[in-house]
Amino acid sequence: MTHPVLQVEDLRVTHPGPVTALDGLSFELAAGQVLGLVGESGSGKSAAALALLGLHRGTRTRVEGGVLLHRDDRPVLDLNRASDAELRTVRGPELAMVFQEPLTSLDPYRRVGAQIATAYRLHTGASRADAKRRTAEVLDRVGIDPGRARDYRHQFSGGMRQRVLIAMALALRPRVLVADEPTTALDVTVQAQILRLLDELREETGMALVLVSHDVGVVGGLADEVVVLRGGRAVERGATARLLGRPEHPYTKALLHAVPRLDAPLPERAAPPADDVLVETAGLRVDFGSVRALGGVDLTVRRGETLGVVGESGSGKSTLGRALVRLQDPTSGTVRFEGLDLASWRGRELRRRRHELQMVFQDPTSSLNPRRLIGASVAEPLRVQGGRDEAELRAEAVGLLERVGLTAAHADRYPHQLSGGQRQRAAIARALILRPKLVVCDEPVSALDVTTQAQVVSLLRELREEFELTLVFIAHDLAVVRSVSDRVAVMRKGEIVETLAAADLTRPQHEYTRALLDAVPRLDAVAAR
Amino acid sequence: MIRFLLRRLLGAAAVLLALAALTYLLFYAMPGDPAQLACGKGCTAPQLAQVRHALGTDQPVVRQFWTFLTTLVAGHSFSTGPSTVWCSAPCLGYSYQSDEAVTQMLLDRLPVDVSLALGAAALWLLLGVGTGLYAALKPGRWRDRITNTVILTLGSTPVFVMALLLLMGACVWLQILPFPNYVPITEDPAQWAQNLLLPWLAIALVSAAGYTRLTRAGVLETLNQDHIRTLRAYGYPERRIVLRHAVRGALPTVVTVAAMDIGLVLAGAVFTETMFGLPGLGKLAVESASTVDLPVVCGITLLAGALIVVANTVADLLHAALDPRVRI
Amino acid sequence: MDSQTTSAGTGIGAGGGAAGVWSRLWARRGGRAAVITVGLLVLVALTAPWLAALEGQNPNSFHDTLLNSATGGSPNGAFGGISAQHWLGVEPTTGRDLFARLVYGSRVSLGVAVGATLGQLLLGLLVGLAAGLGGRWADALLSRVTDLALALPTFFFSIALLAVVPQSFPRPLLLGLILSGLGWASIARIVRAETRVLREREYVAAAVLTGAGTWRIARREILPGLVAPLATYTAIVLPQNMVAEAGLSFLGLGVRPPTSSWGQMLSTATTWFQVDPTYVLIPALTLLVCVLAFAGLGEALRVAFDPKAAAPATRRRGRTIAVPPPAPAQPGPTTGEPAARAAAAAVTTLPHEKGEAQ
Amino acid sequence: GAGAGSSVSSSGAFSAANCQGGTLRVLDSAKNDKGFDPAVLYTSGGGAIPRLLFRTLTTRQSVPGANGTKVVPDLATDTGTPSQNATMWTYHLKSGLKFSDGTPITSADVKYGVERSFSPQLAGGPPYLRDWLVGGADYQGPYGTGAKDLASIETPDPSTIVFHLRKSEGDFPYLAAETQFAPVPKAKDTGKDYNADPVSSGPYTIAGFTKGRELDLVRNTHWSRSTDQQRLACPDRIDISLGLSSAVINQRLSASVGQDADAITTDTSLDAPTLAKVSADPALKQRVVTGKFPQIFYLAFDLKKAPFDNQLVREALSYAVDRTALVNAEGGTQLAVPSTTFTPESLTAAHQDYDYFPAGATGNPAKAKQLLAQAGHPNGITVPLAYDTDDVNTGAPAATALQQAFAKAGITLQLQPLSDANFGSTVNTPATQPALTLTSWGADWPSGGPFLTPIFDGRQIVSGGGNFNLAQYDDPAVNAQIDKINQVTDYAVAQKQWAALDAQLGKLALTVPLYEEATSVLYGSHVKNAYLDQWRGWYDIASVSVK
Ligand SMILES: Nc1ncnc2c1ncn2[C@@H]1O[C@H](COP(=O)(O)OP(=O)(O)OP(=O)(O)O)[C@@H](O)[C@H]1O
Ligand SMILES: Nc1ncnc2c1ncn2[C@@H]1O[C@H](COP(=O)(O)OP(=O)(O)OP(=O)(O)O)[C@@H](O)[C@H]1O
Ligand SMILES: [Mg+2]
Ligand SMILES: [Mg+2]
Repeated sequence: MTHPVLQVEDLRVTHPGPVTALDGLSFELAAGQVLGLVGESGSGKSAAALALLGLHRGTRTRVEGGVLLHRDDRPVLDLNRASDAELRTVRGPELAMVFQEPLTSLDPYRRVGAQIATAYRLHTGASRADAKRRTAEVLDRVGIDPGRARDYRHQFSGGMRQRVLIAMALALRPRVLVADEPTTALDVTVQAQILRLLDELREETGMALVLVSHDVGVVGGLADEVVVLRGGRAVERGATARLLGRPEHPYTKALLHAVPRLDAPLPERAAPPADDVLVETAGLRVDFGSVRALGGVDLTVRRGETLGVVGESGSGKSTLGRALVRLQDPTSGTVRFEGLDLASWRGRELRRRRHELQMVFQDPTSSLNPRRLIGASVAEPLRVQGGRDEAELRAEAVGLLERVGLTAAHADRYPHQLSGGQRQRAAIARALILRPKLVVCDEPVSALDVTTQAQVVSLLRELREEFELTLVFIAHDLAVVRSVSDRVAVMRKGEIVETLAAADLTRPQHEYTRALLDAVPRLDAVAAR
Repeated sequence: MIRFLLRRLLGAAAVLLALAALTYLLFYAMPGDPAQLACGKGCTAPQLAQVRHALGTDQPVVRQFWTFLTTLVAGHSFSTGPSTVWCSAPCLGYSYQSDEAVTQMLLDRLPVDVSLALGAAALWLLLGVGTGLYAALKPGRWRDRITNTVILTLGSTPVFVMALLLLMGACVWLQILPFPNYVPITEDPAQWAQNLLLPWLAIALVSAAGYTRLTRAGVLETLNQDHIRTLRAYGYPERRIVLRHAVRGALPTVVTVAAMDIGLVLAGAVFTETMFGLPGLGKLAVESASTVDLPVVCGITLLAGALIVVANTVADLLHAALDPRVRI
Repeated sequence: MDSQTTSAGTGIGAGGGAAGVWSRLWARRGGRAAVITVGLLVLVALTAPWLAALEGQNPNSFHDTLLNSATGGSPNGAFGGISAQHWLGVEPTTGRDLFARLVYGSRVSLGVAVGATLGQLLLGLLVGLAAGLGGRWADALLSRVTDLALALPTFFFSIALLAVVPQSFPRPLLLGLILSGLGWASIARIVRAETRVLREREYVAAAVLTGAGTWRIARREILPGLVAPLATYTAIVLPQNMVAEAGLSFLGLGVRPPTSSWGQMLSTATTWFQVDPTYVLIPALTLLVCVLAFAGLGEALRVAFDPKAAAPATRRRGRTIAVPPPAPAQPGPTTGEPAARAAAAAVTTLPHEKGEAQ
Repeated sequence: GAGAGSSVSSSGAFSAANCQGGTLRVLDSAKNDKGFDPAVLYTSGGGAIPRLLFRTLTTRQSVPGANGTKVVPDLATDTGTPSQNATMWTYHLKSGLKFSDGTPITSADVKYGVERSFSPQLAGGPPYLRDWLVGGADYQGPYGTGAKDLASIETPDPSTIVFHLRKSEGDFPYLAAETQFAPVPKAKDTGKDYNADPVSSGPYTIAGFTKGRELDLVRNTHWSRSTDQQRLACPDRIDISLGLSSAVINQRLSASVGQDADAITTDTSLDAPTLAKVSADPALKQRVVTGKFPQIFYLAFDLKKAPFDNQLVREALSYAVDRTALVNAEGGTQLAVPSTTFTPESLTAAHQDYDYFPAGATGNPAKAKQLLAQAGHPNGITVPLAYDTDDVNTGAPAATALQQAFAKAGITLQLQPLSDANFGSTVNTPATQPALTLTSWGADWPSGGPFLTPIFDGRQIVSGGGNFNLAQYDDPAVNAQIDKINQVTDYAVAQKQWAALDAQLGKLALTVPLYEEATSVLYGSHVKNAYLDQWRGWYDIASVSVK
């Protein structure tokens, strides 16, 4: 083992409240080493990451413990006690950070090249020309055409923005790079590229890497050592292979268990009859101005089945889902529901039958009116139907809330007083209260932690039987889709490239599907490393 | 860009046409009779009829409006008594009160408002953005509160009270400035500035409050954004972050609003003009409204409307120029 | 479960927890001070006759004996004739009691300001909602109408309108109508922009799926989301409307005599500044306190309606929307000078979804 | 006149012989955006600024004190020679008179000047000419094809002009002082545009004029003191700032800093606040002059409308009036003087004191109540009161003062404010005239004739607008009496008879006289020979000096 570059001793972070976000984290990091920090949402990962660069300073958050920067095997600076000026000199050249939000972490008003160049000049005092040269160099290194240095952030895709941020760090050759969920917002294929890039850079420059993620798979692929955080405490820590292969702490075990796997055995389920078609689309096309979101989709959904839809971001999954429930009028083509063209529903008939088609949305925060009590939101569809008094409304709403695993007390809370998983349960309850025939779930679990995700997925499985639902389950996570679906449709650029039985997903016909599969990080492979 | 401008131009033309019609209708409904006013104290009925005919107000309103419009785009000939003169497009007719060509009257007064608007805008931006930044550097502290209160106090003072206080202070008590008397910049730039100083201050002091808020809010909001955290993570000094980067986030709104505000002052700052005796559009507007001087009233409405529309368009263009995310 | 005790829970959810807002408002020192001040002002307006009776005066009686007729009719005695009978002194040239005029004047000033603001809100809300939720054509048409209203030289129009309408028409009502009729456009713009953002929210889509009609969605889903920005905006335009009334009074277009309003008092007082400073200070300070109180209330409301203001904003994945140009706000129609516009525009920069064009 | 004693400026010795030089500044609130067309101007005695540009057949005598009400010759050699019954007036022009462009002034120019005032394009002047001159009622002025000249004005030779009137008018010399009698050279007439740059016959000519903003006058080199006894024309230049706010004018005059030391105003009297300030400052008091323009503020009844058809009701209102409150509302005793007579005291010769319905200083509500009861209104009455909102004098302060006083007598006044633009057209048209109006009447010249005739002559009632006989009072006996006095050409005799007529009409309570206005004006500290004349109650700029 080489000298440590960073030594963290009993780090504690307390937010005003007081909320103890991090309750004693210690580790040492040597050059070229990768430390993985995993844990569920709210476990204190970001609190720790920010503390490593002293970024809590100036806020009302209190940081205790030591973050010691080493040079030549000697601690030279305690970031927690350094002056503002000292802190500024190490931020960038010694310690750099890549944030979770590539969408917003770049300045919208300045050209990306200028942003890299300024950061570089700030610490090196290089000339404009030198800075420009260096900018081109690092952009090229992360795989972005240096000619695009004059573009603004909104002209880049999410993955490219993340690369720009990495390039910015790279320009200064930091000794430690802290990456706080660098791939959460990205597609699997892009995620794989970024992870590969980080690994290459580590090898090239010998920098140490702190990789923060909620996704055990992501961390596992790269880290030498993993720390599992829960409620601000490190519950388990160890070499990656050991920790993933033989977890000791029950929480780590639960966490690993909840991770959906592509090779998990599928539950036995009788396939619904192929001739009982509930919904059928023909040549479904949707254009948004010049953007073609859907380019002629032919799809059938059988009564009682669960159809999974996967694809990368922007492939048209949501648009398809919305068209199926008539939230989106097709530019051309038809959607037939029980043999009837949806477009023919008008006025009164539309209002009357609308509730047979329901949708559960991706973002539980946005799908519940933040200014209305959960109970009222769940009862709202009933209220629209009319004919029930307040007591009946409440009784039905509470009944359904209890069915999805909430309690009557939750009915009297606002959405922000619930956790993400609870909100999603409430949203499911609302979708089901009118006993729909078709429910489209648009990434219902993407925003949730693996453990919560597992709970919600199993809830959906149960409800499907009980309510005799036909489900269209949209997700970008292949493993999740596979675990609930009977059949899976793979989408790309507004078209369905193939539809196969869930069991056959691991044996795809189409190369795109194969590429998708390859990009998914595998826990088993890591554990075997 | 070109398409945007073209569309804007078309829209503006429609808006102005509607505006003119509205003004015409409004003043047609007004009980005052321009002929009676022109005719004077001892005017008899037959005389009144003659004056009405001479002014053209004996025609039905639609006809009058049509004449107004055709005159505007094609010009018109007017009788002065012994002879007739040709008023070429864009002709807004002749004032009932002063018999001057309205176009000329407006052109005479516009420089006053242009002077007023530009100087005042420079001052209020300086003051507003300055105090906004000052407050944003240490939000929630006493200096933030005090700045806020002072600026709000100034901002809630009616302009005419502010003007009076400035006049009393500078010209009566301290006697450091003579009473303002508008001098065109073409005659004497120094005098021009000296005489406009108080009016500028009056508008600027009252208007700065909005910009203080806007700047402060914009800067604070930007400071909460992720990209600022990136700057911190790269060791940018805090001052530099606020003064160079966070300001950038407040800038588009500030500039946009300023452009529209300038349009408003250009269209006539009634109180400032009245209090300081500045011969601008606002004063003319009030006076012509009280004497039912229809051609002048319509002329000013159109000009003011046009100025506001132009200002709004400029504001949009500026916003697009300052925020790379907006495309037009 | 006892449905009696709990039915309130599932009750009308659209209101958005007035109690919560109230407690958050009350919790902050600034908010409490603003609420108390505004409350007092309203109380004064409501109890004006009793307050005047308490002093023993009425707002319209002349008191010639308190004036010095040889010196322009200025009040006898120091500080504008302040005495045990006349708590704030008397008006020069008439001897009318200033305290009585001030408290009676609050009815007009607050009444006009509140009425005008409500009118503006109502009109702006209707037009903005219709444009924001309506189809392409409705939106285009209403947006053009809004543009027209924005291009009106409003001040000028209010002068003209005040001259057109017969004098028998109640003046405060007319002032309120005119101010609201000319000031709704910026609200409409804000509402439209905000509505466009809100209608993309998934809970609106969920409401559509229940079969709810447009009107119901506007009322139950969109409107609660508009409350916060509108409350803030209200706190800004309300004082502006008050100052506007003062401005119109300054030009002799305000309330009719013998009615008093703060604007009327201020405008007649300005010329007396050197001789009788108390006469000017009384309405000026009252107006100031009022404006500051409403501004404070606005700020407090903004925080109160946004319980998560301090917490980090929730992130959203995926498609984003184009940044709309900021809705231009307008000053109270009668300020003539910009003042309010910038302040109002601040509202439009309230935190809400700021995405960007891809 | 109360102000006569202090009506002369006291700032140092003044000598008419060497008062020439310097620049006089004038600060006016008027905008003069109608410019200076002698046909359109409606001035009393030639006005302030117009008198510097236009000479007329006669003019007012420029002296302080009561003699200021005298009419004297200007262009003419005398004030006019009447025919036996004053229906024909003959004038002879002085010799050596020239326009500012050097051309001689002839009687044809005077005739043309009068004629063009008949043209509808140049409406706005006083109505007397149209009424008095033979054929005036139908004459349309000299413009347009087929226009004729007015036959009732004869110019037998270039220096003689004869006016033929359709009835006796002993006051004709006073009318001849109006700007309509200023000469206009036909060749230079530009009709409506003439107002911006008229050809001067007076001591100054326009050097620069921006309507609404400023007017600069310089000497007219073709004018000479030798033909003009009434104008001293001391300053070399006169710079007039227009359209200033009256508060600012008073501030500047009282500060008198820099160029403002050479400043006067021709239209802004002290307001109450400034007066209060002046009272406390002896140095300022030195620079105040006072005077009066004969003008009466009064309540006008429409006798055709109930309840004012009943004299008892009119008397009740006369008793209920609180003149002290009114005077205070106008700014105190220095700015207003109570009056119980229609012809005010300042109209000295035509004034006769009377007080038929003594209200005392603050009104007699008991008596008023009693009269109302007698008239069948034991519970009081409710009547509307129209007033002009834009008129600082007859505006809201006076109306509210009346409202308060009348309330004590059980008379409820419903205030009916009218903007300036509407006031004239509403009140002076019988069809729209309110039953009760707060208004004023000022003399076009200092004589009982123009004071009483338009108000009480039954033949002056016009139905289509421009009616000033608001009472709509038409008594043939009174009409005959008016005709008789008009034939008298001896000023003193005529005035006595007018005064008697006023006293006789006063008994009928056709109006409630309220107060007359006093003028107090400030002038800059360098200004000399500033006095207010008795004709108009204002400075004569032509005699002011800054040297
Ligand atoms: N500004 C703050 N004020 C109060 N509490 C906070 C604040 N920021 C975070 N917290 C709380 O601190 C705890 C740790 O938060 P942190 O952001 O570090 O979690 P995380 O592990 O990064 O979660 P995620 O995966 O959602 O990003 C959480 O309970 C969170 O609610
Ligand atoms: N309202 C809209 N206006 C314009 N373009 C749109 C709109 N909605 C979707 N698009 C575009 O249509 C395409 C498909 O979008 P859609 O939301 O259906 O993708 P998705 O597969 O659901 O992606 P994600 O995984 O990011 O949710 C994208 O390019 C998107 O930018
Ligand atoms: Mg985090
Ligand atoms: Mg989607």
